[in-house]
Amino acid sequence: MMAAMSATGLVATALPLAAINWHSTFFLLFAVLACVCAVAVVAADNVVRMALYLVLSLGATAGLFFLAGAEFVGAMQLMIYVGGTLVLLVFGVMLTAQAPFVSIKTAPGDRALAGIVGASLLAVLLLSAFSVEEWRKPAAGVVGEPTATPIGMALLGVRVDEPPAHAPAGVRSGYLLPFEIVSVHLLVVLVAAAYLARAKRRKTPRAIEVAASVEPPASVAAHAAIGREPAGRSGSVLVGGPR
Amino acid sequence: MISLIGSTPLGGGLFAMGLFTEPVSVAHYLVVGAILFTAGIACMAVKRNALGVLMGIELVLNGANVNFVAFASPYLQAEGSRGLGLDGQVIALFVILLAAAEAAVALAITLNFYNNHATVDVDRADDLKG
Amino acid sequence: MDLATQLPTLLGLAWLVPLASFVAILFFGPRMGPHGRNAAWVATAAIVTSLVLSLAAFVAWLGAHPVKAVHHGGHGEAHAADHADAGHGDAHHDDHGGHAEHAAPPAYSGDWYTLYEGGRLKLSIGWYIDSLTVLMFVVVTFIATCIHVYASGYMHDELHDVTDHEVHLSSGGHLHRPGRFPRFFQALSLFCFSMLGILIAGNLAMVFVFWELVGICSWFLIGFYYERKSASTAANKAFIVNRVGDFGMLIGLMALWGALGTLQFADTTTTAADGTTVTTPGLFSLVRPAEAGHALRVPDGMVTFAAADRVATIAAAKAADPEAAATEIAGRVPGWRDQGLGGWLLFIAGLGIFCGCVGKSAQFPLFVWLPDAMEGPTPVSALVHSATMVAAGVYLVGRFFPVLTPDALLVIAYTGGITLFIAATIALVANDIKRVLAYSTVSQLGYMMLALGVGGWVAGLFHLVTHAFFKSLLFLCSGSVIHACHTNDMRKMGGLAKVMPYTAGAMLVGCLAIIGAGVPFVIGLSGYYSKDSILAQALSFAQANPRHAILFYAVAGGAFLTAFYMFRLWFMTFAGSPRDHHVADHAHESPAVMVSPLIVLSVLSVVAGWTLPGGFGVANLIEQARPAGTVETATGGFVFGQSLTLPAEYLSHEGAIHVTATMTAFGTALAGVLVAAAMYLWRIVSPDVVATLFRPVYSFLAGRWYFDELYHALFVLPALGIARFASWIDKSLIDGLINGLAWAARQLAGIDAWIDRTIVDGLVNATANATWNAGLELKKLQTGRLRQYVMFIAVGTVALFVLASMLFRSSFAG
Amino acid sequence: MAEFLITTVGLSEWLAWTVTAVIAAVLVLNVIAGGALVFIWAERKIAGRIQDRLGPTRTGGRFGWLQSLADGLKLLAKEDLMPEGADGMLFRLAPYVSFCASFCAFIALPFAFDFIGCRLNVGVFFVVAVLGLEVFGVILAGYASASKWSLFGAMREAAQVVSYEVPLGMCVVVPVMLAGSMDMVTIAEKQAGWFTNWYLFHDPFTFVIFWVYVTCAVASVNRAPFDLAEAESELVAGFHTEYSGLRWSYFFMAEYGSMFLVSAMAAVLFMGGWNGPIPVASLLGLSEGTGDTANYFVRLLGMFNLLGKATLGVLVMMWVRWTLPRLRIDQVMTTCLKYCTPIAAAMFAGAMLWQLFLPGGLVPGLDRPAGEIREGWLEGPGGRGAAAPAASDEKVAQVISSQVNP
Repeated sequence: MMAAMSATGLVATALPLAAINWHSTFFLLFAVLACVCAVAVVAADNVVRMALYLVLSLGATAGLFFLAGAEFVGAMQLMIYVGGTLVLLVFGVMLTAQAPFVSIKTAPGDRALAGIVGASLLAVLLLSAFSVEEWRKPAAGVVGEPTATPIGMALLGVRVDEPPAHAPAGVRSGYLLPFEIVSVHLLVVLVAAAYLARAKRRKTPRAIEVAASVEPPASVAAHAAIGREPAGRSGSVLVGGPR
Repeated sequence: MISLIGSTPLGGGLFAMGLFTEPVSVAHYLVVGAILFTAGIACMAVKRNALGVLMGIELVLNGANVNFVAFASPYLQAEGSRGLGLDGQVIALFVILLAAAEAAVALAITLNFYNNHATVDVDRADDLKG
Repeated sequence: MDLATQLPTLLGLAWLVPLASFVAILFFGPRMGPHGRNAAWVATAAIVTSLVLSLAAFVAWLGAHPVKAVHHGGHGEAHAADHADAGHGDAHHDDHGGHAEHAAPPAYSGDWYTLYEGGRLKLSIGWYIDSLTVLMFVVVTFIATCIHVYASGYMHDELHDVTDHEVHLSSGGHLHRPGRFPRFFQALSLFCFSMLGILIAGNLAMVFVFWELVGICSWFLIGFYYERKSASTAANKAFIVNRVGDFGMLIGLMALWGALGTLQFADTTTTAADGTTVTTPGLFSLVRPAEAGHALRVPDGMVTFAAADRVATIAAAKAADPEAAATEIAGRVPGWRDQGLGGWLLFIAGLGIFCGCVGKSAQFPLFVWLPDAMEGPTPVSALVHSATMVAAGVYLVGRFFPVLTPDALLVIAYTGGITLFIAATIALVANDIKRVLAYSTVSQLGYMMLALGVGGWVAGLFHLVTHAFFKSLLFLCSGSVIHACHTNDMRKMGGLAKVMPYTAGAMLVGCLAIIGAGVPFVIGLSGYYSKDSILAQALSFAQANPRHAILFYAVAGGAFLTAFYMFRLWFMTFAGSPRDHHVADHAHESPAVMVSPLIVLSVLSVVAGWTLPGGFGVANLIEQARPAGTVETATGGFVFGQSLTLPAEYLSHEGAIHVTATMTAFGTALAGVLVAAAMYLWRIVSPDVVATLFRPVYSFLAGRWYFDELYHALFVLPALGIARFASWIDKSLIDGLINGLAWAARQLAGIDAWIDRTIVDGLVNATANATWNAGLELKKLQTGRLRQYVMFIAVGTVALFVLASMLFRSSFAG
Repeated sequence: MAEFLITTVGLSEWLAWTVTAVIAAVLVLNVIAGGALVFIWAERKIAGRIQDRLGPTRTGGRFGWLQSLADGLKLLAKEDLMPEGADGMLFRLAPYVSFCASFCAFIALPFAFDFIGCRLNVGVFFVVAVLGLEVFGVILAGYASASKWSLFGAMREAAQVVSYEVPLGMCVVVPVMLAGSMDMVTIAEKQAGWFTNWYLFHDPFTFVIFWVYVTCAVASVNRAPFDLAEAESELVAGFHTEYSGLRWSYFFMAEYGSMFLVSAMAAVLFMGGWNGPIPVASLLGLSEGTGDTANYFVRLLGMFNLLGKATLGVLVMMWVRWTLPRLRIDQVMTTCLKYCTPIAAAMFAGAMLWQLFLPGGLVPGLDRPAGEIREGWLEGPGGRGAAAPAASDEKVAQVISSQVNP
C-alpha cells in the first residue's frame, strides 16, 4: 500500500490524477476491449477463436451498456447474446467443426479488398459520428433513473417515463404490440429452427453420401479437395436431392 | 495501476486527449459502434465460413445497438438534450431478440447446408447463381 | 298466452312444418331409406303435425269464441261471437253488443317479418286469423293428411324403377326410369305449405306470393309424369291458364295499392317512438269504414285517384299553401264520391282479384285446365280439386268479399252460373271417371262462386268445406278404382261393387253427399245443407232481382245435372255386370292404407254439414267470420246502377224461401238420380239411343263445348302465327344483318391480325429479346458469392454517402 | 466506506474509490476461495460419512481440516500439462473464463442490506446471465483440449445448461414478480420480518417452485446427479480431463463458487435473504436508525444469516450428490423439458393469479413491511430508500391512470 501511495505521488506530479474520471476510464477499457476483439474476430482464422473473440467483444459491449445506464439492455445482451446466441453458435461450430472447416482460408486479395472497403466505410461512419456538434459535446452527466421497470411497463403498453423532448405531444404509446409480435416471432423461429435442423430420417447422412461420391477413396485428401476447390461441378449430386 | 497506464506512451497520449479526465460524449460511443459495425461488415466480406459470416452479422447488429443505447442514454447526452429516451433502449432490446432469432434460423440453415453440401463454405452456396 | 299470440304461433307452426318437410326431403329425400321410402313418413308426419297444431288452434278458438246458434232476425244480430272476451290483442272487433251490424268479426292480425318497407310499399309476412282461417286450416290439413296416407300406398310404384307404358319412345319401347317417390312427397309438402300460406296470409301481397307458389306446385304435380306428353302439356296448360288469371289479379293488386297504398287486410297498429299508437287502416276498414257503419264506400284514396285531374287543378291553384289544398281536397271528396268517382276503380280492383280466382278456381272461361290436370297422380287430383288449389280461389273471394262491390259480385255470380252449367253438361257425356269428377268439381266451384256472388257468403264457403270432404272422397275412390282396374274408362268397368265393397260404399256416400241427398227438413248428408243454402240464397236473390232469376234456374238445373252424372258414374262403375271381364277379373279391393282414408272421409262427408244442438256446426263457425257490414241486405252498385239488391243471407232461411229451395233441390236431385238409374241401371232407355237422337248436342258436349278448339283457334294459332313471323324476321332479317356485320368484322379482324402480328408482336418480341439479352448480360453480375454481395452493399453505402454529401453539402458535415 | 476513506483518512477521491473497490473485490474473492477450501473439506467429510467411512482425518489435526490447504499447495506445485494438439491460447484461457463468470456474478449478490458489490436494479437478471457464461469456459476447455472426452463433456454441458436456463428463468421470475423488482436487495427486503414472509411460504405455488428452482440450480451448476459433463465413469473426467494443477483448480473454484452463488440466490429469492426466520434485530430494538454501530452490527448479523443459508444449500447439494446416482443425458433432458418447464410454467401462472387475488400471502396476520422499499425511479429526488412510500405509490397510480385513461 505504501509503495502504491508513493508511486501515486510520483506520477501525480506528472499527470492530473485527481481529475481522473472513472466512468471515462472504464469506457475506454470496455471500448478498447470491444473494438480490439471485434477486429480480432475478423483477423482470426479459427472459428472457435472467432467465437471467443466475439464473446469478449459482445461482453465488453454489455459493459458499455451498463456504463451508459442501460442496465437492462446490458443484462439482456449478456443473457441472450453471450449466453444464448453464442452457445448456439458454438454448437454450430462444434457440429460442423471437422478439421477442414475449422479454418477456411480466404484469398489475400479478398482480404485486401475488404480492408479497403471497410476502411472507407469506417471513414464515412467516423465522419458522420463527428459531424454533429451536439454529439461531440461532453456529457452533462445526468444520472438516469433505473430503466428496468419503465421498460417493463412500456412493454406492457404503459409509458411511465418522460418522452424525448422532440417527440410530438401526446405520443406516449408503449410497446405492447411489438412485444407480442416479437414473442410470436420467436416462437415461429423456434419451430422453424427445430424444423430446419431436425434429423432427417436417412440411412446414411447426406454429408457422408456426398463425401463418398466426390472421390472414391474418402480420405483426408478428399476433405482437403472439398475445402479448396468447388467440387460441386464434378457431379449433379450437389445440385439436387435424390430424384 | 492507472499511473502505470498513464506512464506508457499510449496512456500518455490518451491522457493528452483527455480521455481519462473528460466525460465521454455520444460520439465516443458512435466511434465504438462504427468500429464494431465495420468489423462486422469486414467479417461478412472476408469469412468463407458460414459461421464466420454469422458472427459478422452479430457484430453489425451489435454496432447498431451501441448507437441506439448511446442515443438513448441520458447520461451521455450533452447539456439540454434528452436523446431518444426509453425508445432507444427498447429498440436495442428488440434488436437483440431478433438477432437471437436470426442466429437460430441462420444456424439451422447452416446445418442444413452442411447436411446437403458437406461444407460450410459460403462460396459453395452458389447453386442459384445467374 | 292469450289467443292473440297463441293462434299465430300454432297456425304459423302448422304452416311452416310442411316447409321443413319439403326442405328435408329436398336435400335428404333419396337417402331416406331404400328408394326414399321414408320420405312418405316425413311428409305425413309433417302434415299430421300441422293437423294437430291446427286442431289445437281450433280448440283454442272455440274456447275463446264458442259457436252458438245464429238467431236471424230483423234486428240484425248476426254472429255468435262472444264479444266479452274478444276485445283484447289486436282483434278487429268493435264491442257494440247488440248493434252487431256495426261490429267487425273477431279476427287477429299482425306481421311476423317485414320483408321490405319503403315509401308506401310494405311487404310483410303476416297473419290474418279469423274463424274461417282456423276452419280452413283444419279442413286443409285434415284432407291433406288423408291424402298423404293414401298416397303413400298409391305411389308405391315409384319405389322401384318404373316402366311407363304411356310413353312411347322413338325406339319403339317404353320409357324406363327410376322411381320418384320422395320427389312426389316433396312437392306435396310444398303444396301444403303454399296453400296454408294463402290461408294465413295477412295481406294481399303475401297471398299473391303463395298463390304463385301454389301454381308452381300444381305444375310440379300435374307434370309429375313429365315424360308423358299429355302430362307435361297439361302442366303447362294449367300454369299458363293460371297466369292469365294472375295477370288480372296483378291489375287488381296494382289498383288497390296504387289507390290505397296498402295491401293489408286488417288495420295495423304501430306504436311510435313517443308512445302514441298509430292505426293504419287496412283494406277492410278503408272500404267499409267503421264510422260509416261498415257500409261499403269508395275509399278516399280511390276517389282522389279517379279525380286526379281535379285534384291537380286544386293543387295547382293553391300551390303556395299545400295544407290548404289538402284540406280543400279532403272536403270535396264526399262530393266526388257522390258523383260516382272511384266506383269503377273499386269494381275493377275487385274484378281483378276475382280474375285470379277465376284462374285458380277454374271458372269460365279459364276452366279448361282443370280436367286436363287429371294427368297428375290421383292423390294430386284429390288434393287439387278438394282442399287446396281450387279452394284457394273461392277462399280468396270469400276473404276479399267485403271489398267486392255488388256489381262485381253480380259478375262473379254470372261467371259461377255459366261455369256450373257448362261443366255439368260436359260431365254428362264424359267417360273418363276422373274427368267426370273433374267437371263435377268445376261445376261445384261454379256453385260456390255463384253463391258468393249472390250474397251467400256463408253458403259459398260452407259448400267449399263440405265439398272439400266429399270431393276428396270421390277422387280417392276413383283412384282406388283406377288402381284396381288400371284404366280410367268407365265403359270398361261395371259391377265392381262386388269386388270392391268398401270403395263402392264410400263412393256412394260421396255421390249422395254431392247431390245433396237427405230427408228434407230432417237430416241429410253434408251436401244437403250446403247446397240447400246455396239454392235458398239464389232463390232469395232471384226474388229480389227478377231480372237475374236465371241464376236460380242455373242452380236448380245444375243440381239435376249433378245428380244425373254422379249416379251415371256410380252405376256405370259399380252396378250391373262387368263389361270388360279382363278388367273385372283383375280388379281387387285396395290396401288398407288406401281404404282407411276413404272411410274417414266418408264419415266426414256425412257429418260435416250437421249442426249440433246448441249451434255448433261449420256454418255457424263460418258465420263468426262474416265480414262486417255484410249481414244486412245491401242495394245499389257503383257501375250497373242502383237497381241491384243483395239480399241478406239470413233472409234465405225464412220459411218461404227455404222450403221452396229445399223442395227444389230434393226434386231435382231425385229426378237426376232416377233418370240416371233408368238409363244405366235399369236400362229402360239406352244411352246410345239418346246419344244418336241428340247427336249434334252430344258431340257438342262430348267435344266439351269445343272450348279447347276455340282457344286453340283464337289464341294458340295466332300466337303461333306471330311466333312464326317473328321467327322469320329473326332468321332472315336480323340474322342476315348480324351475319353481315360479323363478316365485316371478320375482314377487319384480318387486317388487325396482320397489324398485330407484324407490328405489335414485332415490337413486343424486340423488347423481349432486348430484355432477354440484357438479362443474360446482367446475370453475370449475380455471382452467387455471398461475400461479394456484402461488398456491394458496403461499397454502395459508401458511394451513396459520398454522393449525398457532394450533392447536399450544406446539410451534412457542417 | 469510500466516504470514510475520503473524510477520515483524507485520501483523494479517486484513490478512495479505488481502494474501496479493491477491498470489495478481495473480500468477494476470498468468499469464493475460502469457501472452496471449506467446502472441499466438507465435501470429503460428508462423502466419507455418507459412505460410512471417516474421510480425511490426519492433515491439520483430528478432523483433517487442513486437507484442502494441503491439496491446494499440491496443485500449485503440480506440473502444468498441455496436450499436443490443443489450441494453446484457448486451453489456457478457458479456466479463467469459467472462473471469471462465476466471480462476476458475485458483484450483484447482496450479503446484507448494504453489503453488496454493486447494487444493480436488474440484479437477478444479471446474476442469471453471468452465471450462464460459465458454460462458455467449459466449452472452450472441451474444444481446446483436443480430446474426445473433453469435447463430449463440453457438448453435454452446453446442451444441459442451455436447456435448464429456461425453467431456471421461470423460477427466478416468480419472486421478481411478487416483489415487483429485479433488484435483489428489494426482493430480500420485501421478505423482512418473520419467516412466514419468505416467498417460500408466500403461497403453495412458490413453495413448489422453490423445489423446481433447487433442481434446476443443481443442474445448471453441473452438480450430481446432473454432472454429465464430468461423468467420470464414462468420460474420464469430462471437460477437464486434460487439465491439471492450478488451471484445474480454477474450474473447481468456479464450480464451488457457482454452487454457493445459486444457494445464496435461493436464500435471497425464496428464504428472506439476510432476514432470519425470527426478526431478532427488530425484536431487540436494533432496527435501522439506532446508530451506525448498531446498524453495522445488524448487517453483519444479516450477512452471517445469508452465509448460513447459502452454506446450508451447498451442504444439501453435497448430500444429494452422494446419495443419488447420475442420470442419463436423455433423463436429464426429460427432467428439464417434460417436468421442470411445465411445472414451472404452471406454478408461475398460479403464483401470478394468487398474487392477483390473494396478495396477502399464505399466512396472514404477521407484519409485512409493504411498500417500504421501492426502486429509485419511483422515489423522489432524495435518492434510494429515502423517499416516503406513500408519495411513490401515488405517483404510480397517477402515471398508470393517465396512461390507461388518456
